[in-house]
Amino acid sequence: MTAAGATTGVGATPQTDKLSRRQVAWRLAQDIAEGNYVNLGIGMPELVANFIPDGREIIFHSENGILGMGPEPSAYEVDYDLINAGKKPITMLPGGAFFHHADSFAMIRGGHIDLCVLGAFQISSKGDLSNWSTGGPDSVPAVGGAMDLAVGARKVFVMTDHSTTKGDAKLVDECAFLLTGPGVVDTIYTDIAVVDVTENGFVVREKVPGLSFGEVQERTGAALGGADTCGDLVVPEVG
Amino acid sequence: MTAAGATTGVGATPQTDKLSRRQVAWRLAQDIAEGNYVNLGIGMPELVANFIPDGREIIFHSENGILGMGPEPSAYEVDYDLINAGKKPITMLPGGAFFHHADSFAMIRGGHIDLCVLGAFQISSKGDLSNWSTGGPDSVPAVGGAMDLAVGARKVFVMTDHSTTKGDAKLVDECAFLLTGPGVVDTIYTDIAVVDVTENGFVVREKVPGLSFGEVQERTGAALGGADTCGDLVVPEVG
Amino acid sequence: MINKIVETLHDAVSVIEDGAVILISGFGESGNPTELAHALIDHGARDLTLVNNNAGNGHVGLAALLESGQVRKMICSFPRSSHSEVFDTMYRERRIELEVVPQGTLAERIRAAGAGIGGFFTRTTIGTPLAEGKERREYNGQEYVLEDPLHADIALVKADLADRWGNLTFRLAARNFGPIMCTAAKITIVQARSIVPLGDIPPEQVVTPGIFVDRVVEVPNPGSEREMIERDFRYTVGDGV
Amino acid sequence: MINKIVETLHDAVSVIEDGAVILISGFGESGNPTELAHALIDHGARDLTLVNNNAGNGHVGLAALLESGQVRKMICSFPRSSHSEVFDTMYRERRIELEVVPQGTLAERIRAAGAGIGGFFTRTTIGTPLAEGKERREYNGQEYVLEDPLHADIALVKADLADRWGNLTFRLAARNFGPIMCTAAKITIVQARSIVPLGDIPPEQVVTPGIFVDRVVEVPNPGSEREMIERDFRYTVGDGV
Repeated sequence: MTAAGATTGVGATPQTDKLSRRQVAWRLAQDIAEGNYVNLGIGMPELVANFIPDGREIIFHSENGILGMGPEPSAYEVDYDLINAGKKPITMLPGGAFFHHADSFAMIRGGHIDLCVLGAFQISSKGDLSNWSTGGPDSVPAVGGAMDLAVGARKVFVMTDHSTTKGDAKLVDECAFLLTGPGVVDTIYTDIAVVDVTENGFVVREKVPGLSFGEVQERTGAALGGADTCGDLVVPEVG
Repeated sequence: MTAAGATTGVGATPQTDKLSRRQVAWRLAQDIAEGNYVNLGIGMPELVANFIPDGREIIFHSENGILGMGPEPSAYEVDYDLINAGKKPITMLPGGAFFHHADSFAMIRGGHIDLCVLGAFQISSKGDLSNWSTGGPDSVPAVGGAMDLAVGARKVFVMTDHSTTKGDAKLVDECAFLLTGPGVVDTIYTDIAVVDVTENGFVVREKVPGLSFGEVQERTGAALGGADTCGDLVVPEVG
Repeated sequence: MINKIVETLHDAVSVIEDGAVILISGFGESGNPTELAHALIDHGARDLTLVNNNAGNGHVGLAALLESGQVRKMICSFPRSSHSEVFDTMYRERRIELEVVPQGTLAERIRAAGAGIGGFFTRTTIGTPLAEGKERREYNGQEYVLEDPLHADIALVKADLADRWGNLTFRLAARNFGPIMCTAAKITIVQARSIVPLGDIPPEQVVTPGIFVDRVVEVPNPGSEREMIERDFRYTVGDGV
Repeated sequence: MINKIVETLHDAVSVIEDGAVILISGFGESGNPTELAHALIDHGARDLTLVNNNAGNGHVGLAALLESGQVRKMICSFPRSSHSEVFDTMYRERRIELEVVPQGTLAERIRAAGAGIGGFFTRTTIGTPLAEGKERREYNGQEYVLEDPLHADIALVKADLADRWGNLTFRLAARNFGPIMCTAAKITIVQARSIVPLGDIPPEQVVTPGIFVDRVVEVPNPGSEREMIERDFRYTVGDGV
């Protein structure tokens, strides 16, 4: 809960007490099942697509009417009629499809998307998600598809730093910011832990070996379960 | 209102006191404007497609997901994946399109169909339409798309014999049968008259010259306006 | 590797349980998954509720399924037709329940189920006996009734082309209820005329994206319902496998 | 002969009146009817309400229209972007109203308007400030809010191919809001990259049937919004005609 943890946590064994964003993406990617239809939120979640294990076939959905997104295009292939929800150029895999926005959100709202991965400002121990507005007086409110995804996707993974750049906890008892959806988050993948949202609140499934359970708890704004059962969050170096 | 009129009306000048069904279809077709999107109900209304004036381009819609129906196919062209709402084989004009049932009824319900032509058991002077069920104890209720068309199409024309085969009036003060839609009918094309449904009830626009206004009134179950203004319903011989 | 293709009609329908609500594509004689319906007779699941625009023709497909005694209830818009003798007889003998839904409301209820809509207001049926007991609301001076989504356990759908991801195209007007039914069932089972390699269907021409499809079985020469009726086809258990 | 083709952008937008609610297709930089938006600047209709997923990029198209002062209100899901400086500034200076609608609800409200639906229930926004004041209802233990259709006077849409009946196709992901917006406006105005003879678009590949389209103008080489932003494009009145 103090700023110290997040800003001084890079010690002698940097790979084991704090993951890079790409490593968080790698870890999350391991938990996506073969054949899943997956929507990756804008920003950090987009990294996940790079780390799907070889031979595992996943179909990526984008709100703007795309199924079957492939890897980033070469400079030569870039076509601005073919962009993802983050407005970045993409490519299509064989088997992809285009459709209009109402059909795209029918997929989301109708429970056809197996998983979405979202960023977060805060997540509460009840699974409440805040990721669209800090509610500040000067902020332009912008919600996009996050509220639809939060309630519509069968599973919601959150990918986030465990603390803000100021060192404030992002996993909390009650979200201080405006909600995106109540009770929607299933699992949170942070730079120091994998945390499941359960009926009994947050339960740490894995933590980085470089931090004690107490140190993870210290950086968290709500009680954490799993002290006796949690495993090591070990991720290879990823380029 | 008596049986006599309908059954004995075929006299010395058959072309002027009672139209054939094809003649009614011809008359109705004259009132369809260039560029209209038109849905023709099953049965008698289907005849209308044969009598669109030369050079007038009309686009025919079918509930089962078709715009741009063309003439009947030759025996050689028949394909049972290409049928209309009446389950009859059709052809497509250049410019036609296929779409699914929800989109097809979005066209109907959303007010995009300019005109539909329906058959009727009864029509009331308020424009109520009964055309789906006599409510008899042994009848299998079957509504199809008639209720959607009745409320959704911008204009509803009814094409019907003026009286039943038993000689009962079909234009009445109140429908005795179950309603398809209340206050939906704009104009009725029968074998003896063209009758508009107005705020003041039925107004005869045209009647066959072989019958007096009184004779038309006699065969009608509600008061008719237009005695002083109605024109002659004259239709050429149509093959 | 994602592979939604199953080898036999028998495998395709093997997941159907007693009591299932089953959407069956087709309108009149076009787009009916006749071979899947026959396989379901062999499969034997009972106490079914079927949803189709009509109520079967001749003794083929849906009509054969009705005749087999496996169906408790029919939800449709137009059960009457020149070849609906099986349903007509069962209905008059009170051996089957019937829910009549206007065609557009039927389509929209199916679409709403697939799209995660809780309910919707429509003007259709206002002023008619089919609006009785339904909640009403006025919009811009016109009355609307509230209709519920129509969710299903199973959809049986006939398509033209399919690939191993379950992407589909439909032939001509055989499209009709297929695309929306694919969206509204827990398990969507498709018979396709031809299974093509992934990528053969251009992404702009996919009509039903594979996300709405669970199982695909190839039926290269589906029977013509019209011809089967003309030769007074009768289904014999076991023929479909 | 039905002919929805108009010769100039100026003719295409000539029917737009002051106070109009205007749907504008596009998502990010794809599918934006940039040339129609510029023609609307020349046309000069004022007090407009615009509906788009975003709120314009750079000083191009929709953003140029905002900058012209013709727009009273913006309805969108995501007004913030790396190039949304025009909207950002106007919003902070309270020179424009904003209604934020979740993207899926925006799409469904547009679709509902086009399909004649009076209102629909969705789970989206439950538990959030955007659900405040909205009617709620429980289905299967989950809360839903009632949303209204979003009707418009005008839709400005960018398509790929079009014919004289107004049938349309869309290129790649530039489809996005185009097809539903075509259905929801009293008058739908389309700029197409290419106008083709009737029948060139196979009936199974038509994405938007012409029934939803009123006017089509050919714009063979529409500007790339990305490139226009990179060269700091500014619209000068009269350039669009």
